[in-house]
Amino acid sequence: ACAKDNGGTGTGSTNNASGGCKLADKPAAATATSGSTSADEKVDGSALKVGLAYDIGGRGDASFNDSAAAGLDKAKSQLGIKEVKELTAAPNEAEDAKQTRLRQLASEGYSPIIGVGFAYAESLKVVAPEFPNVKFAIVDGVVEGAANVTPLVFAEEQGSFLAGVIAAYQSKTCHVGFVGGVKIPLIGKFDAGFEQGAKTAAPDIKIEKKYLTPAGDFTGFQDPTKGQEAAKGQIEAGADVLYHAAGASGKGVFSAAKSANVKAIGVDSDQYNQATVAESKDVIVSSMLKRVDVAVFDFVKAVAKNDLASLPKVFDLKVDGVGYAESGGKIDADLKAVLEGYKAQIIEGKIKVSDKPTS
Amino acid sequence: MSTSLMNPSEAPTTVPPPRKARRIPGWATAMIGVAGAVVLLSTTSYLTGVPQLTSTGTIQTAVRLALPILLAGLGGLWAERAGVVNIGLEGMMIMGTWGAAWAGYQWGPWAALLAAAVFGALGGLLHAIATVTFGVNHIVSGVAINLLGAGLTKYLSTLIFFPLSNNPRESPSVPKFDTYSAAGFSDWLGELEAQQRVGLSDVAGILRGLVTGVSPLTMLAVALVIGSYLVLWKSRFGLRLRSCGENPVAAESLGVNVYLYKYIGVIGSGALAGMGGAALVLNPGQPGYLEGQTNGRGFIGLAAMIFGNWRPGGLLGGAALFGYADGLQLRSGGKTFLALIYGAVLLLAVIVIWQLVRRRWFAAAGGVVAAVVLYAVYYSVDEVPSELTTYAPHLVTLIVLAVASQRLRMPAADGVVYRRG
Amino acid sequence: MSTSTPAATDAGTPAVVLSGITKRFPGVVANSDVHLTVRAGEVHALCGENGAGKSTLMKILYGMQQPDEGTIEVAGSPVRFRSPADAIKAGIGMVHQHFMLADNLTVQENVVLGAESLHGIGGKARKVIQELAKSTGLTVDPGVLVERLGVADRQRVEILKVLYRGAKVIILDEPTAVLVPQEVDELFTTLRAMQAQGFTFLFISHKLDEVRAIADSVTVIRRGTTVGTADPKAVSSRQLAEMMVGSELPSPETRESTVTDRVVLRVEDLGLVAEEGTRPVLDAIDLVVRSGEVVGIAGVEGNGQTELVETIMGMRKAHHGRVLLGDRDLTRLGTLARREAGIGYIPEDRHRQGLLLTQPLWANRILGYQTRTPVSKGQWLDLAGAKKDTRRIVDEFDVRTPGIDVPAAALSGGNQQKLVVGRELSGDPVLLIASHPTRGVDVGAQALIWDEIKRARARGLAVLLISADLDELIGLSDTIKVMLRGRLVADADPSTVTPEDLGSAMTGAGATSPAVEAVRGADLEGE
Amino acid sequence: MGILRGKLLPPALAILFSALLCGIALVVSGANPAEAFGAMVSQVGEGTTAVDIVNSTGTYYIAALAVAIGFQMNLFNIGVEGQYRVAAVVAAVFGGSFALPPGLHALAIILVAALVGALWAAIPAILKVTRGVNEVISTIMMNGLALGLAAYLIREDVFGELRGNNIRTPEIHESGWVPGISFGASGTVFGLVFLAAALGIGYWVMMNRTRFGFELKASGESSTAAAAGGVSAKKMVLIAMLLSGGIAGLVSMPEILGRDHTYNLNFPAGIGFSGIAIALLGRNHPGGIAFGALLWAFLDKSGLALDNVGVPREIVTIMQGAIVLSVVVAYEVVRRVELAAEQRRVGKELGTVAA
Ligand SMILES: Nc1ncnc2c1ncn2[C@@H]1O[C@H](COP(=O)(O)OP(=O)(O)OP(=O)(O)O)[C@@H](O)[C@H]1O
Ligand SMILES: Nc1ncnc2c1ncn2[C@@H]1O[C@H](COP(=O)(O)OP(=O)(O)OP(=O)(O)O)[C@@H](O)[C@H]1O
Ligand SMILES: [Mg+2]
Ligand SMILES: [Mg+2]
Repeated sequence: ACAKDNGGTGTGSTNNASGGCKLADKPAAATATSGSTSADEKVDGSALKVGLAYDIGGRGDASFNDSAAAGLDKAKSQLGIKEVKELTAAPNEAEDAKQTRLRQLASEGYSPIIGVGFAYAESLKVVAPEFPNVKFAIVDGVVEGAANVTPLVFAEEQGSFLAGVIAAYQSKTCHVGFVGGVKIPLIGKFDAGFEQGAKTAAPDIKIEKKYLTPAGDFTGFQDPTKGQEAAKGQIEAGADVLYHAAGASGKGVFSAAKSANVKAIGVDSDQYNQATVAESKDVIVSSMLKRVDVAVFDFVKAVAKNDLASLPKVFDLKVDGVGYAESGGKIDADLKAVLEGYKAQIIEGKIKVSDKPTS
Repeated sequence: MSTSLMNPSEAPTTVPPPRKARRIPGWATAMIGVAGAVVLLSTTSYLTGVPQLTSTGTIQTAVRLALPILLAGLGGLWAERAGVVNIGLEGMMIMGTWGAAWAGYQWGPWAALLAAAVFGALGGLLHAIATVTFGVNHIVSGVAINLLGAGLTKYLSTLIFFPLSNNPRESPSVPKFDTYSAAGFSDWLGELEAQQRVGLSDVAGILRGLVTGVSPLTMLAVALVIGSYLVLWKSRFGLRLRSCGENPVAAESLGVNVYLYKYIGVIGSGALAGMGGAALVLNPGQPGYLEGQTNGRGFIGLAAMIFGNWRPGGLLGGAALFGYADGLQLRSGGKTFLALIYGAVLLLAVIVIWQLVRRRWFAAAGGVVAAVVLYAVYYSVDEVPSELTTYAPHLVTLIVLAVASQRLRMPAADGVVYRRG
Repeated sequence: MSTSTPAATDAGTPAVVLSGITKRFPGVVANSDVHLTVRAGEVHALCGENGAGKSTLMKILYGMQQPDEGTIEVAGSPVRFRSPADAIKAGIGMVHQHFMLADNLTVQENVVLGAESLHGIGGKARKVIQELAKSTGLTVDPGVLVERLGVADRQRVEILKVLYRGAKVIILDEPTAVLVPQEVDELFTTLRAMQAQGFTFLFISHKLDEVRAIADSVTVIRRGTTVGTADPKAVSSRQLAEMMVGSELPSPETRESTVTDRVVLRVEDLGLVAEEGTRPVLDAIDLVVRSGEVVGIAGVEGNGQTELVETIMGMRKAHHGRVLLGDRDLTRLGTLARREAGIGYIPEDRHRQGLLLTQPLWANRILGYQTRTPVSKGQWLDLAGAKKDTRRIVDEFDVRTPGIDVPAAALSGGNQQKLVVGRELSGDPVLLIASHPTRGVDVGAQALIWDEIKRARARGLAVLLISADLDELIGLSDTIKVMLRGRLVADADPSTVTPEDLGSAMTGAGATSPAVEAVRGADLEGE
Repeated sequence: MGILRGKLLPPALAILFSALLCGIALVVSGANPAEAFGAMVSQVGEGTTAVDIVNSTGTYYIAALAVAIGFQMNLFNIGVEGQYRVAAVVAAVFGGSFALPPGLHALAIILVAALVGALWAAIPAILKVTRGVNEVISTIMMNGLALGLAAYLIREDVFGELRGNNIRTPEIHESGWVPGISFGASGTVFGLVFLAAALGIGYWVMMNRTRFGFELKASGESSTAAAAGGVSAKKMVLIAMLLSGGIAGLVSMPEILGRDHTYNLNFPAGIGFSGIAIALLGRNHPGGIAFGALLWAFLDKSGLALDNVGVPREIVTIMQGAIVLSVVVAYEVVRRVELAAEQRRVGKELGTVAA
């Protein structure tokens, strides 16, 4: 007879067999070194006109564009900025469309202007010199030889390292998985950090890896179906904690984790609280945070203070540019201590996290 | 593009090819083919030690991935059997995804399915108006519909979904169908699969994949394949519809309203493609509508239909092959792909022996060379680069077509603009 | 048989009355004020030259086209047919001049299509078809695909379609055009038997002897209007012909022989296989055409004539054998090279093979001659040259056209054919391959084309003529060869042979006349 | 004026109709169409938009020509998309691996691109003529494979190099760059836009004045008539597909040699599909295609201005689809009317139209 399936009794139920990883020695507990970059000084930015050029997806993508938007919103409310303008890139658009977007903002008198996404690097290289008095910034990218472009880059590998540690501690099968959206260098940093973190915490751990599409085919960030199937494959191979860096495809990863009753780690923002994946929220144990909002806010503030030099070179663990989310309460005090311990070691430089995946 | 001037009813000027009567009926050939594929896969799986080739999970993945392609392909079938080439499947599918999300988040999955069919059918209607009433070149109209479908849904999403989901490219999440399993049978198969017995476990794995976690949509799609066969080949309506694709002038002369049947075929085509879109939206992994989520599956559906020789059974095979190859590469990547190469070597070996029996020395030699090359690849490489395995389904489709294309036969008046009188 | 007894309807009520029918197409008035009365139970013949408007009139009666003016009455009551379905309901059936069959559907599917409500599409329909098939002489299984049937069987399927729908009035549009005389006789036997059962026939033909043999009355149409109705027994063929054309009939007769002994075309042991492992389409063809000679090939359509021509032209690749033009071996050359070597080619289907319909006339002049003056220079086209030479053809061959820039599709069939003939005689050919050179063209054009072929032959041109029109074949040819199942099975002497003799040989019924001489080793009785 | 009516009226009507359609859509969604269209038109004068339109027209034009060559003989080359991508990667790798004298280097890169495009197109062409594989499917599949191959070639361990978060082929040496025409702050027109124009002229000459063009057209109009006229359909398929692929290979040359000097992850996708629509819009005629490409580029670039007035930019895609569809419907209607008129004229002149 045909029986209705109720979620959570899939292949996952067999995974509880073994008792987890043999863990490496826990790091020494950290002394509280909270990155106190934001001492509450009053800065007035009401004279600034801030322009934001988003990458594909724009405001509302529940991912890093949204994170940038959050930074902007914070700047609006805290720095008193009145005039902002936000423009968004279209999928598959030509290079000159990005240039036009930037130029449009610059010639309308916006400054600072932030290009969200490394895709703006080439365009800024052209446009920034045309407007030497405008202050530009680029998220996730570096523009060589343009003095008026501030790079806002992140140490995704450091945050991912902690995600790897979480995965290793949460796995019962000592087997975890990583699903990358598109095989580009940026996603490689997540991959590399995750692997190093997991291996550091549990040297014997097994790691599954899958990129949905190769470099140049950006549909890998847009295909939850593929994300789901790749995740299911990893779960069937034995992985019971999955970390994704796959944009919208990550929703498929969560759903696969949910139906097999295994755990998942989100990316970029605190996905536990994200409306679009609310159905799967109970399997999301944490998220690797990439604080684009912090970077955007700090940059705008620095411009307002006219003190760009104060910005960090890299938004890393030290400045809370990356981190991990604790919503949902799946990270207990023990694990938190461990994570803080590793975090301290990374900040102190005792652990150097590689940004290139091994394979 | 002046084919419309040709008279398809021209008396035949060549000797009718005196073909041998077909001794084996189509369904039997299909069964033999399926059995052969199973044997090949289980042998490969045994020899290479890669159980994923026939695991339950792989088969389930294949089913899920094949579903939208299958439905789009069925859409293609209905249009082309009525004589209208439908390259606009992708656009109709996109319309379907939007419709499914729009109705789905409000009224649930069945409404989603219905709305997807309606939205797809609207695309079909437009295609029918252009191609049947105005006699526009079918390809031109299809390309335009792909553009329109993409533009319209983007525009509508910005208007309607943005306020709800805060994202102009995404809908709120849509409730999904429950899935069903043949409870006892499935568990028994599971035990069998776990015993790792050669052959038996493979068959069990495949069967289990087919009867476990089945969504009503999958059942519906299978029913639609069978239904399409029955309707198109065993009913009066189907006979009339197919006659419009074979010789519309003759059909009209017998009182068949060719325009009407073409309209029905193309609108039905759109509805099926729209349901293919719904299959994407209602896939458990999908939150709902997502811009760009069809990702060329409409085109793949068209390919599956041509692959399947404009027949529902063949199209099922084409969609299954694509879904299987895609699922395999997604789930297990390069190593499994190597196992497939090994399987290809085995297949070639069988073909070579067959050619030798038939004394086709040249073909046999070609087979040997290909087998040796593939084996060399298998032997020398540890893992195929993921850049290349991602498109394994495309490669497999291309190769199979290169081998089998000459047996394909499309409806005689397919793509020919028909004008009454 | 001469006294028809209307059985079905009341005596005196005509089965069909067409009055004042007018139908205009852009540029042509196909029918203009046509009046036609068909008595119930008779065989009513409709005669007229090509393009007279016969088919159009019948399509109107069958609901496929709507008249611009005029009325139709069936069995005494006025009707308006919006589609064939209406006509079928009124008991009218039509067998079309061009077969209306879907090759990829079975016989049964073709028959029941559109009439499924009668007996469904399954076993019951099958039984009915088998029952009816007997009366038409069709013996094949209803489950086979139509593409496997020969011409005569296809015709039977067409009649079967009409019978299946229970038509009482049956239109036969040139049913004999593709049949050999023996098959025509069989058809007539069938018709008479059916007439006795009360069927009424409208029978279209150009062939006056056939009309006189089968019809109870005949109506002649000329240039779209009815010239008059006559009793075919009471008028002579000659009178009929004059009614049709308005003047005396032209004849393809050639007077004196111009045959020389210089061999132009030599075909040796030519063979062609369509599909691996099947019976050859062409088998051991040996053929010689000399300068100044017309060699005619007779054969029922589908016996390999098309393939023979296309193989000689290089459009199909011979399996074995050689083709020589003069001393030159053409076997390995492509079509273009063979044309350059001096072959002119009038293809059997001018629309499909002879013309680029949407292109202007001058572009059609280039087709097949794109490598030669005056239409090209090396890799470049010579548009001025092409236009000039097209004007010459238009003048010399009396192509009626407003100019050379109109698309070929705008011309009538006869004028299109004159353009093709003119083109193919322009490149100084030594050999002309003419497939059905006057098929479907009107009498005037026909006479002109015959004249041109005769003139060229007198200049020493070798001609290979394929035609289904046995009168044309006998009239023009110096030698006739009969083709059957891909082989040349018999020779005939055009000065003595009759169409009936040829017909026997073409169907493999055996050589019954001394004028037809079986080729050595050939088995006329068939396989 | 016959030409005017037959060839220019339909597209004009179609554009008007599409604008009307989109205007209605805008009104329904509460936007002001006049403002939207006004913003689009005035955008042309802003910044580098005018120059961008010209550059983009050139790129689209090449893509559409590639498609049109196939269409001339009823070949449907969906594979332009893959052909230009593969050609771009290989040409960029080739150009970046050594330096040649200026001019020569650029020429060599362009030739390599054309060659690679042609080779990539050769696969479906050969499959079609030898195995009868429908080119629609095979080119769709080849597009997928092209993405894979391109991704493989720019792997760091193959030919690629890392630049920040981007990955790209080694930069082409300056000798391989093609300088453009600078308009100062208004941007720089790519030098290779002239290549596009030259290709258009070459295409016109080929189609209208050469034997090959005639054979191509004949084969497309009626393969049976062409065969009887000595044109081998298989040969034409092969050549047309190679030519189409060769031209497709040039699609990204203006951008790569004129601006980017490398193939990187930002490589634009979808130009091949736009090319199909543009070729259809221009009815395979070089003049028509130029017009279509210009229109397409205008809609694309000016569409950026819609963001400024708060109108969803997607309205532009709707407009593009609507234009293609209504253009062909308009042409079809006009064609029928004209054919009937032509037949009537012929009939009248010959006097066959009796009273
Ligand atoms: N659909 C059409 N459109 C335009 N002209 C047509 C159409 N059908 C027929 N005609 C023209 O009408 C005239 C009569 O054609 P019809 O087919 O009735 O002649 P017919 O007497 O049957 O000739 P045939 O002996 O060749 O069969 C011809 O000049 C033909 O070209
Ligand atoms: N779709 C179109 N849009 C705009 N202009 C067009 C279009 N089609 C043609 N034209 C222009 O109309 C004029 C005449 O075109 P026409 O097609 O008659 O040229 P042609 O020399 O006959 O070329 P071809 O034989 O290739 O069609 C040309 O100047 C052309 O640029
Ligand atoms: Mg007729
Ligand atoms: Mg023209």
